[in-house]
Amino acid sequence: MHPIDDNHSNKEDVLNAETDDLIADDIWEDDAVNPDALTLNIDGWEGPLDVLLVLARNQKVDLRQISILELVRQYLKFIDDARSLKLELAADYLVMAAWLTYLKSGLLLPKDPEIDPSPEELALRLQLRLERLNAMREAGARLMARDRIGRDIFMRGAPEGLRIEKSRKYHCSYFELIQAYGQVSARTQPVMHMVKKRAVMTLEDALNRVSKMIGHSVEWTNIEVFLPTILVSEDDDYSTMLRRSALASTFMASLELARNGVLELEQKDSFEPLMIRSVANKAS
Amino acid sequence: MADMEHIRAVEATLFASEEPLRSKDIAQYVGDEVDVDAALKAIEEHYHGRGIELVKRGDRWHFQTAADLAYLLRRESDELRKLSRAAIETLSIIAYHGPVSRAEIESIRGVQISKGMLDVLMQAEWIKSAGRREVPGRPLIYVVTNEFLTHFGLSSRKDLPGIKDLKATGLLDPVDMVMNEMFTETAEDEENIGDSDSEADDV
Amino acid sequence: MADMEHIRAVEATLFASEEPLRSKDIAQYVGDEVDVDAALKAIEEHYHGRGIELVKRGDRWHFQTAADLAYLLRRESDELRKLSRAAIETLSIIAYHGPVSRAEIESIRGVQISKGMLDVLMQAEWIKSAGRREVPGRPLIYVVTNEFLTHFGLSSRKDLPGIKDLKATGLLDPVDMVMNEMFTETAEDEENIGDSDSEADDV
Repeated sequence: MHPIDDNHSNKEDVLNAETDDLIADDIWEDDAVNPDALTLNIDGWEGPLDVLLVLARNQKVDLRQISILELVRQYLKFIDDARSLKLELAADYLVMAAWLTYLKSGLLLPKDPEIDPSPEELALRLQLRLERLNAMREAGARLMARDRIGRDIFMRGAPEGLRIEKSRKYHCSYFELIQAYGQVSARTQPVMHMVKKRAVMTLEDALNRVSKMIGHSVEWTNIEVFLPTILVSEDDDYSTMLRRSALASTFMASLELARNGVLELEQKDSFEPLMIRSVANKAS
Repeated sequence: MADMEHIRAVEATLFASEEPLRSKDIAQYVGDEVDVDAALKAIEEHYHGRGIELVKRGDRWHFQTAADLAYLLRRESDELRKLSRAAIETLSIIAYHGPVSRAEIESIRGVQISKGMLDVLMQAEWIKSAGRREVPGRPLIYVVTNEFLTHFGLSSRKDLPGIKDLKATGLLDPVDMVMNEMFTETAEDEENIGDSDSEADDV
Repeated sequence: MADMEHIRAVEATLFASEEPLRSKDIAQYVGDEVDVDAALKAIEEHYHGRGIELVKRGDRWHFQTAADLAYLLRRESDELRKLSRAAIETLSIIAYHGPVSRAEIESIRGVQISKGMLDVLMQAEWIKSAGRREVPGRPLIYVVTNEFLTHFGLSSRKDLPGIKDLKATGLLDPVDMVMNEMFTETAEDEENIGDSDSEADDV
């Protein structure tokens, strides 16, 4: 009437048999205190799980075979003793006591399938936790017992030391240097606004020129013929600019001379060559 | 067989170094033309059985006194003794279970760990944080360091005392996982009390 | 021949020691039954020609890195860095206009120069200070060094191209056209810019 799985069923038998199996390591023997003495110093414990583990190990069996019921009994006694001594107990100790009381009743009472998780499952869980904590405790002891650097094993006492001295080398190419200077110069020259002396033919010059030339021109003649000849062949900036200025001035001069009845202009169509001829000639 | 001049160079570099060096660190000193790994191997062999030995801890190499001579050289240092039981346990949990979060350490120890505990271990350079666990709260997770391996004379975490057994017996698996597995397994073995489903059926 | 165990003990003791030890100091560690001197002799021979050697200074023994390998311990590594745009400009101004004070450089660049800039150029050994300008405040003045000339393959500052040359190679092109035209058309300005030629004569 007490359905317990194989892991648990023999627990009490095993306990009663009081096997002499000792837990392998003796590092922690100091902690294997008489349970009755546990009450003397509450501060020495790392929480209820710690107390439980020490109690469990005092059963002197493999942790997989501890009696959870016995463990509960011991823990509750520990708490009672502490209380009777009026020792301050941290809340988590009391919570654990309450929980274990509940677990104990669950394990003792006929199995109630409605209870989930089952008391056996809770007991197993507690046992697994104790096993894990115990494993780490033993591992810690073994770790600390190893031959350790600075205690058992030594590195070289007075190493010369290694040093990589980083020397920074800067990279800059000749091109970058020159380019940078070019840009500094360009960027920082004082900005000067200067009215440039432009290449121009004044209206006055054009009037003189056209007036002089028109006398010889009896037929319709392209206005460009009246421009200074040097400008026609040359193709540099200066000539181009002067040529445009001369063309404009010559055109203006032509208009002025036409107004005065000296010449007449004709253009067959937009953008066609502008033709001029002397009025005097036409009249003759 | 590595060139003798290369061996000498690697040997001198390791010997002079104040801390363990990786193969690539050594290469920085001795030059690229040296086959550092071959030289290390030759040196390791040469020192075999001497009072000094060449060892690899994690990915770093250093010379140290032979372990069996500890009895001659042993010094009790206060610093090494100071580690509390709580600190030792915490360190072991990080070593054996790492990477672990603080909450995971606490769940194994059954108590909260004090605020300064991890700081102390980090200050000793035995643990370091290794990012965050991608779970709600994104807790920091911790692992042991190369310095830890060096200090305790471990080639790697696989070398931790008893870790094979602990793994084999599932003692490094979280309780929840073991419980799940146990109850899934037992579901196949007829009715077993562990299996709440079959229990329910029985009634 | 000394006993191997004795040799190992002496070897480890010397290795771990923070200071050179006398024969009798070693004996305190390894025990009276050990013939320390014989062991030291054996060790000295064993390390002959290795990267480590056992040496005696006065009456004290210690291990040290083989003298011919000392160069390994202080390795220089060049870290190549690109000079910043601002630094290159500053350098070019010093090259063309030097000796110049910091204030003059700033007035030419039209921007303040950071404190570290001249340090970097000095560290690179491309500029040096050449005394002080005898004006109020007596500012330090800077010139380029011989290292600078060597680095850039110049035999003297006269080799630096004048503004006319820069223009010919299109180095002034990236600047906006208005500026460009100004250099093209205001012939008298070229003398201002190109006066580096006359300054270069001073070098």
